[in-house]
Amino acid sequence: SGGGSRSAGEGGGGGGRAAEPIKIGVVTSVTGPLAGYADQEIKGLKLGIQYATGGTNEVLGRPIEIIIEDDTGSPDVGKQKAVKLLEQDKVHILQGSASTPVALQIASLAEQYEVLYMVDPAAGDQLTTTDFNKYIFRTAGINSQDALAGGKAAIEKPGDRVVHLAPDNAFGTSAQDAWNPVFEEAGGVVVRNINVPLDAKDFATYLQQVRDLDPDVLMVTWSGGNALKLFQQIGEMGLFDQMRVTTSIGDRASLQGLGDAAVGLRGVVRYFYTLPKTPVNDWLVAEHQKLYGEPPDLFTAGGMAAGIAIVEGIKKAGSTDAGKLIEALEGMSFEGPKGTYTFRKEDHQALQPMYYVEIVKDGEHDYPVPRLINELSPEETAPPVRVN
Amino acid sequence: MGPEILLETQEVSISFGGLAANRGISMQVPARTLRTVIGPNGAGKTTLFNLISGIYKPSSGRILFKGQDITGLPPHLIARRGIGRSFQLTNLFPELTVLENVRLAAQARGRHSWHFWRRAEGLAEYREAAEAALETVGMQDRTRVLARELAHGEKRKLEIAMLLAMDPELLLLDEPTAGMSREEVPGIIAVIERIRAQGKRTILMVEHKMDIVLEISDAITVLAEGTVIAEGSPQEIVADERVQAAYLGASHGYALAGSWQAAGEEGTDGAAGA
Amino acid sequence: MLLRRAKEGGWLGAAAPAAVILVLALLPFMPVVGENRYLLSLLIGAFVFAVFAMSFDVLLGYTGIVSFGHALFFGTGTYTAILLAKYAGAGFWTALTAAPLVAALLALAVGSLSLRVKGVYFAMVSMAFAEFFRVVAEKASPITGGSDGLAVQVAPDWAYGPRNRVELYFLTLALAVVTYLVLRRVLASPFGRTLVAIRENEQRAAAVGYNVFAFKLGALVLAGVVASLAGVMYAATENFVVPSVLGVDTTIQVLLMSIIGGVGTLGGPALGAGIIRLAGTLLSSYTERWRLALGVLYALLVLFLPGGLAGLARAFGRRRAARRSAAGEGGVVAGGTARAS
Amino acid sequence: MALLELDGVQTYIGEYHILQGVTLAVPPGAITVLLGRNGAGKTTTLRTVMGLTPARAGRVVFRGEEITRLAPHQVARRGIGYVPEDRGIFRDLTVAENLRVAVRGGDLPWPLRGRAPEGYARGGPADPPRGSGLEARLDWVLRLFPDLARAWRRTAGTLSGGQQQMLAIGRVLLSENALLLIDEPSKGLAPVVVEQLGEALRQIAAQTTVLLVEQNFGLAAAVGDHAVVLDDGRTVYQGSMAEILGDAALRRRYLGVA
Amino acid sequence: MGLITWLALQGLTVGLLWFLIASGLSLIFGLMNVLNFAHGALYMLGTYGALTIYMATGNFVLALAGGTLVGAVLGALIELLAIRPLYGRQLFQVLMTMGLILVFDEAVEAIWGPYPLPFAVPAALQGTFTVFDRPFPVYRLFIIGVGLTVWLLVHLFLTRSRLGIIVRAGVEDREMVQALGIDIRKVFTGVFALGGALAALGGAVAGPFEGAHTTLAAENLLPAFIVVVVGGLGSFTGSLLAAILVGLTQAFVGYYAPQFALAVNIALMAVVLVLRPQGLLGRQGG
Ligand SMILES: Nc1ncnc2c1ncn2[C@@H]1O[C@H](COP(=O)(O)OP(=O)(O)OP(=O)(O)O)[C@@H](O)[C@H]1O
Ligand SMILES: Nc1ncnc2c1ncn2[C@@H]1O[C@H](COP(=O)(O)OP(=O)(O)OP(=O)(O)O)[C@@H](O)[C@H]1O
Ligand SMILES: CC(C)C[C@H](N)C(=O)O
Ligand SMILES: [Mg+2]
Ligand SMILES: [Mg+2]
Repeated sequence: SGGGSRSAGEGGGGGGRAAEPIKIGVVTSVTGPLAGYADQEIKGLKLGIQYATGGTNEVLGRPIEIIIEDDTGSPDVGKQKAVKLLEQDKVHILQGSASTPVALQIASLAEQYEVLYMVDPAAGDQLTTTDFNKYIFRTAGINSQDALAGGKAAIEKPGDRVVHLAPDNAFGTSAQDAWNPVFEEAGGVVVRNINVPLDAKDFATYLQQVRDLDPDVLMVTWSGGNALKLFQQIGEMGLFDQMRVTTSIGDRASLQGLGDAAVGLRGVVRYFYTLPKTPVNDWLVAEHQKLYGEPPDLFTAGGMAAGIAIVEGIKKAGSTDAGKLIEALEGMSFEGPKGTYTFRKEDHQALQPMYYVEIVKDGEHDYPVPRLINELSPEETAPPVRVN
Repeated sequence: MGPEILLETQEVSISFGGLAANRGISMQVPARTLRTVIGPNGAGKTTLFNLISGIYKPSSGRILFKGQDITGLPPHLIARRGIGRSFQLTNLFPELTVLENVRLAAQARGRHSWHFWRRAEGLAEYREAAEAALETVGMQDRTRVLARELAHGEKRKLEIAMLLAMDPELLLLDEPTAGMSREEVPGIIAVIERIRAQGKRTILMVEHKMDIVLEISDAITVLAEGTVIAEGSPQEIVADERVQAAYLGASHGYALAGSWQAAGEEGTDGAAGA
Repeated sequence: MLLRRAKEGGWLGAAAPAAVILVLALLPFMPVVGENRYLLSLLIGAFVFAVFAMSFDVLLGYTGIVSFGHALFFGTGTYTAILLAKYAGAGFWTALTAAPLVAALLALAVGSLSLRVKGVYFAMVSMAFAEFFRVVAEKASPITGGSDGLAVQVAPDWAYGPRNRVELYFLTLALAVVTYLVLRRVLASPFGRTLVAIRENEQRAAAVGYNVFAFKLGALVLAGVVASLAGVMYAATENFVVPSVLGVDTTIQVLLMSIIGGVGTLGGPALGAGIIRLAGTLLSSYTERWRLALGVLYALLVLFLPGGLAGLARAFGRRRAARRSAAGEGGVVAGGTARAS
Repeated sequence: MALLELDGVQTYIGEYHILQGVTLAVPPGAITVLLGRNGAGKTTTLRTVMGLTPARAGRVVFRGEEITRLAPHQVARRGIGYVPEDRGIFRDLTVAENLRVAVRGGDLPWPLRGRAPEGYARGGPADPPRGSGLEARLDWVLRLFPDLARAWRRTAGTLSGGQQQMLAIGRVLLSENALLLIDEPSKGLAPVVVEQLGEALRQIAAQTTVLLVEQNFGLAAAVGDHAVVLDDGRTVYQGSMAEILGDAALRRRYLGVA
Repeated sequence: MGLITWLALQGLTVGLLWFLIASGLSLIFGLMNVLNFAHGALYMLGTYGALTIYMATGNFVLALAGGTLVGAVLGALIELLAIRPLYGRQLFQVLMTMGLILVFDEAVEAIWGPYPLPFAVPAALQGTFTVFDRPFPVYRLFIIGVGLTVWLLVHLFLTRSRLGIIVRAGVEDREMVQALGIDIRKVFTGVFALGGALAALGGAVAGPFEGAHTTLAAENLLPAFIVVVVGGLGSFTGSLLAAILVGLTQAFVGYYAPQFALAVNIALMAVVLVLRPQGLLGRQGG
C-alpha cells in the first residue's frame, strides 16, 4: 500500500500484535469539482471510526486501515480504483463517493465481489432505489429526503406557485423529479422548470424569466463552484424581496459565499454543526475543531456516521464477511452525530433527522448561518421504498 | 488544318483585389512543342500556370486541353488529365525519401491509390516508373535521401522527376533552373531536351535565363502586366524592341551561355577597374 | 507541420512490436502478475486506449490532421454497444460489427462538413461536433441515462466480471494486436502512403493528381471506424457509459498518448496509451499530489523525448547502426554521397 | 586586414558534417563571390557566419572580433545584413511591414507606415543613395525596385517570385551594414532586373562589403572582385576574380565552366 | 423593447467578460500560434491573486494590478521554461501546457483550498441601475468599460507598434527576424508576459462577478478557445466581436429558449466555421 493509504490507527497505540488489519477502501473525489465534499467525508469517516472504537481504531482486536483512492469525479476512474482496492489491497469494505455516478459503478463492483459498500455522501436516489443491490448501505441523506423535508415546508398556502431552477443535467432533472411532486402534494403548483447549463457564465437572463413569472416560491437546486454567483445574482435581481427562495442548503463555503444575500433564505439542510444537540455531535465538533482548527461541515457528519456504522456493524457481526455484515446492519440503529440513524431493511437507506432552517446573522459567525425552524424526524422524511 | 493544339487559353483573366494579374490571355500551344513564357517579374506568368493547373479559377475565359474544357476543374483532376506542373518555389514531400516522392507521383496517375491491402512498395510498376524518372534526371544514386536534405539544385531535379513519373502530356515548368549552378544547368537542359526528344510530351515553361530560352524554345510568349505583348519564334522575340525594353535589357541579365565570353571580359574589366 | 515525427523502420519496425506482444501474451501466465487482476484490468484499459490511440495516429501521425473531436467516434462505439445491449439485447460481437458502420456514416457526414477547413480550425470544428454529440447524449437522459450514465453488460459472458478478467485480457489484447497488424498493413498500402503524401504537402499531393479531400475523408472514416472499435472494447470492459466519453477530455487523453508515444509510428501511440493509463492510475494511488507528479512527468517527457518514446527507440537504433558502420567501413569521409546513406 | 575571416570552420546539420574546413577572408570595400556547385556548402557558410547554424569547430572573425558563437541577432547587430537563399520574406506581412521589421532599431517614417510612397515609376535608373539617412536609403531601394512601392500594402506572400526577391534584397539595404551576405540574389529575376541588380551591387559595394553567393556566373564575373570556391564543404580556391576568369582550367575544375 | 435592450446589455456584459477571458489567449494563440492550454489556469490565478490582495489590503485597484502582475510573471516564466524549448512543435506545446494545468490546479488547491471563496464587489462599484424597470448592476458596467479599454490598448499596440509586427514576423520565420538583428526570444517572452497579464487581468476583473473557485480554469478554457477561433486567428478585434456575439447569443437564448443554452456556444462555432472557415475576421486561407 502506498502513500495514499493511511492507517486510522495512527494515534491508536497498537498492541504490537500482527493481527490482520481490517481494510476499508475509500473511493471518492479527492480532486475535481467535488473535492471539498470528499475532504469532509474523509475527515468524518476517520473521526467516526475513532469515536466508535473509543480511540483505539481497533475492532475485534484488529486495527482498521483506511486506503483512499481518488476517483477524480469520473466513474471509469472510480471503478478502476475500486478494482485496485478489491484486487490489490483486498479491502473488506468499500466506502465513498462524493459522486453518484461513481458510486453507481462501485456498487455494481461491490455486488460482483460480494463486499459491503457503505455509501456516503453520494445523494442520488438510484443507489437505494432502482440501482439498489444488497451490498449497498447508505448513511448519507439523499435527495428525496431533502425534498420531503423542504418541499412541504416551502408551501405556505394552497396554490403557491413554484418555479424550480436546476442545472441542465441528470442531477438537476432528478432533483426536479424528486421535489416537484412534494410541492404539488403540499398544495403548490409548479409553473415551470428552468434548466440552466451547469457552467452558465451568467444567470441574469434566466432569473429574468423567474421575475416575469413572478412565482411565490423559487426553488433552487444547484451545486458547484458558481453557486455563489447564482445566489448573488438572485440578490441583485431583487428576487429575495419579490418571492420566497428556497433550496437545499449547502456547506459552509457556500454560506460564506452567499453572504448577506442569503439572509432570509429558508430551506432544508442535512447538517450544520450547531443544529444537532447530541453527545456524538458535541464530540465531533470538539474533536474536529481540535484536529483541523475549524468546525465540521455539511458532509462531515455523514462520513462520521459511515464510520460508526461500519464499526458497529463489524462488532455486531463479529466478522467482516459481507453476508454477516448485511445481516447485522439491516434494521440496525445506531447513534450518530445527528441522533439516531436506522438502516431500513428494504433498501438499506439510513433514516435520519433533517433540519428545516432559516438563514440568519447570529452575531457569532462572520457569515450567515442556519437557524433551526423545525427538526424533522426520521419518519417524516422517510422516502417511499422503491426497490424492485 | 494547322498542327494539333494541345492547350489553348481563350481570353483568360483573373484579378486579385484591384490587380489584374492576367488580362484576356489567349494562347495556343501545339502538341509536342516547347513553349516558353517570359516577361518581367510580376507579369503574371506564374498566375497563368496557376490557372491552367487549377489552383485558381479564371474570372473569365476558358482553358481547353486536348479540345476539352478544363476551366475550373480542381487541381487533382487536371493533373489526372495529363498536366503536371512544377512550382516556382520547390514543392516536395520533405520528410519522405527521394524515391518515395517520385513513387507517390507515379502512383497518383494509376488506379491503385484506393487499395488498402496491397503493399505500396510491392507495386513494381510505380517503383520502376519512379526509378526510371530518377534516372532521367540523374538522381538514381540519391533515392534514399530525404527530400529536405537535398541541396537546392537536386530539389529542382527531383521535382522534374516527379513530373515525369506522372507521365503527363503537358509539363508546366516554372523556372526549372532557378538557383542552379552553372554546372547543373546543362543537366536540366539535357533533361528537358531528352523529354522533348522522346516526342511524346509538350512543355510550357517559364524561364528567365535567356540563353536557355533562346536555345531550346520552339516559340516564346511574352507577358507584361498581365497581357501578351509578343509571341513568336526566339529570333523574332529577341529582335522585338518592346521585349528588349520591358524585359531583356542590354546584356540579357548576364545570361549564361554564349554571353560567357562577354561576361568574362566585362568581369575582367570590372576587376581590373576595382 | 506541427511536430517532429519519429520515423518507422529500424528494429522498431518488426522485432520490437513482436517482442512486446509476446511479453503481453505471456504476462497472465507469470505467477505474481497473473494473480493480480488489478494489473490485468489496468492493462485491459491500456489495450483499449492503444486501439484508440492508433486510430488517432492515422489522423494525426499519418495524415497530418489534428482533431480535438476524435472522442466522437470512440464514444459512438461505446454508446452503440451499450444501447444495443440495453434495448436490443445485442451482444459484444454484434456491437463490434454495428459500431463501425455507425461510425463510418458519422465520419462521412461530419467529415464532409468539417474537412473543408484546415489546421487549428478543423481541430476546433471537430471538437464542436464531438461536444455537440456529448450534449445530445446528456440531454437524451431518458434513453442514455444522461450524466449518470448507463450500465449494462456488453462483454460476452465468458469475459464478464472479475472472475473472467484473464479472458477479457486476452480478448482485448487480441483485438489490439489485430488492429495493429491491420493498420500497419493499410498504412503501407498505396492508400496509406497517399495519406502520408498529404501530410507532407497537401498542395503537392493535389498537383500530382490526388483528390486530397477524398483521401482525408477516407482517413477520417478509417480512423473513426477503428476508434469505434476501441469504443466497443471500452463498453465491454466497463459495461457502462457516460457522456464524457464523447468529450474533449477523452480526445485530449489520446492526444497525450500519441505525442508521448511518438506520432506517425502506430506502435508509439499504442505504447503511449499504456504509459498514460498506467502512470495516471498508479501515480494517483501513490501520492495525493498525483496531478503535480503527472504534470511534471508530461513536462519531462516533452522536454527530453522530442520524438516520443518511439523516437527514443529510433535514436538507439541509429546509434547502434552508426557504431556498426563505423566499425565495418573504417573512416568513410562524409561527402556528398556518404551523406546519402 | 580582412573584414570577415573564416578559419577552418566545420559545421554540422543534425548528424551531417556539411562544412569540413572552410577558410576564407573577405577584404573590405569589395565584392567577394562565393562559388561552387550545388551542395558545395555556400548557403551553409553564410548561415554559419550569421550564427543560424553555428560552427562546431573553427573560428569566424568579424572586424577582429570572434563571432563564432554569437546568436544571430548579435551577429546582425554588429553590422551584418543577410539575404537568405529562400528570400526569408514574411509572407503574411505587407511589403511595408516587411520593411518596418527590417529597419534596425527604428521604424519607417510615420506616413509611410500606412500609405504607399509615391513617385516611383517602373524601371527608373538607380542612382546611388542621396545621403545616408533612412529616408535616403528607402528612396534608393524604391528607385531600385519600384515594384515594392506599388505593392506597398499587399501581403508579401502574394508577390510574384521576382518581387519577393526584390523585397528580400531591399530589406537589408534599409539598415547600415558593414557587410552584406547575399545568397543568390538573381534567382528568379527578369534579365533586365538582374542587370539593374548588378549595378546596384556595385553601388552597394562602394559603401558596404559584400559576400555574394551567385550561380549566375555572368553576374558574378561582372561584379566580383574576389572569388572563393568551395567544393564538398571545403575551400578549394581563394583569389581574385580576374585570376579565375583568366584560368580556364581552374574554372573547369571547380565550376564546370568552360 | 425595454426587455430587448436589457437583454442586449446583459449579453454585452457577458460578451466583454468573455473577451477579457479570451484576450490573452487570442494574443498568444493568434500572434504566436501557441495553443496555451494553461491559459485558463492563468485566468484562475488572476482571480485568486487579486482576491488575496484585496482581502489583505482592501484596495481593489491594487488587487487588479497585483493579480495582473501575477499573470505577467507566470506568463513570462511559462515562455522561458516551458515553451521556448518547443517552438515549431505545436503539439508538444499543447502537451506541455496541459502538464502545467495540472501543476497550477494543484497549486491553487494547495494554497487556497478546495472550497469556493467569495469575492466581494468593491464598495464603489456596488449597487444597481434600473434599465427599463429592470435591475442592472454597476459592476457590469465596469466590466464593459474594462473590456473595451483593453481592446483599444492592445489593438493599438498590435497594429501601430513595430513590436506587434515583429512578433508576427517572428512567428512566421524566427531565424529571419533574428538575422535582422532582433532578439526574438525576448520579444516572445514579452508577448507571453502580456498574454499572461491579460488572462490574469480578466480573472481579477471577473472575480467579484464569478467568485473564486477551483474549476474556473477548466470551465473557461474551452469557451475562450471558441471565442478566439470564431473571431479568427490572429485577429484581436475578431475576438472582441466573437465574444460579444457569444454573449448576446447566450443572453437571448438563455431568456427565450433556455433548453438550447447548453449547446449554443458550440453550435455557434460550428455554424460560423462552416460558413466562414477563417472565422469572423480571420485572414483568408487559414
Ligand atoms: N494570390 C494573389 N493575391 C494577390 N496578388 C497576387 C496573387 N498571386 C499573384 N499576385 C500578383 O499578380 C501579379 C502576377 O504575379 P505572378 O506570380 O503571376 O508573376 P510572374 O510573372 O510569375 O513573376 P515572376 O517572374 O517574378 O515569378 C503580381 O503582381 C503578383 O503580386
Ligand atoms: N537540413 C539539412 N539536412 C541534411 N543535409 C542538408 C540540410 N541542408 C543542407 N544539407 C546538405 O548540405 C550540403 C550543402 O548545402 P548548401 O545548401 O550549403 O549548399 P549550396 O552550396 O548552397 O548549394 P546550392 O547551390 O544548391 O544552394 C548539401 O549536400 C545538402 O544536401
Ligand atoms: C455530494 C452530493 C450531495 C452531491 C453529489 N454530486 C452526488 O452526486 O451525489
Ligand atoms: Mg513566377
Ligand atoms: Mg545555396
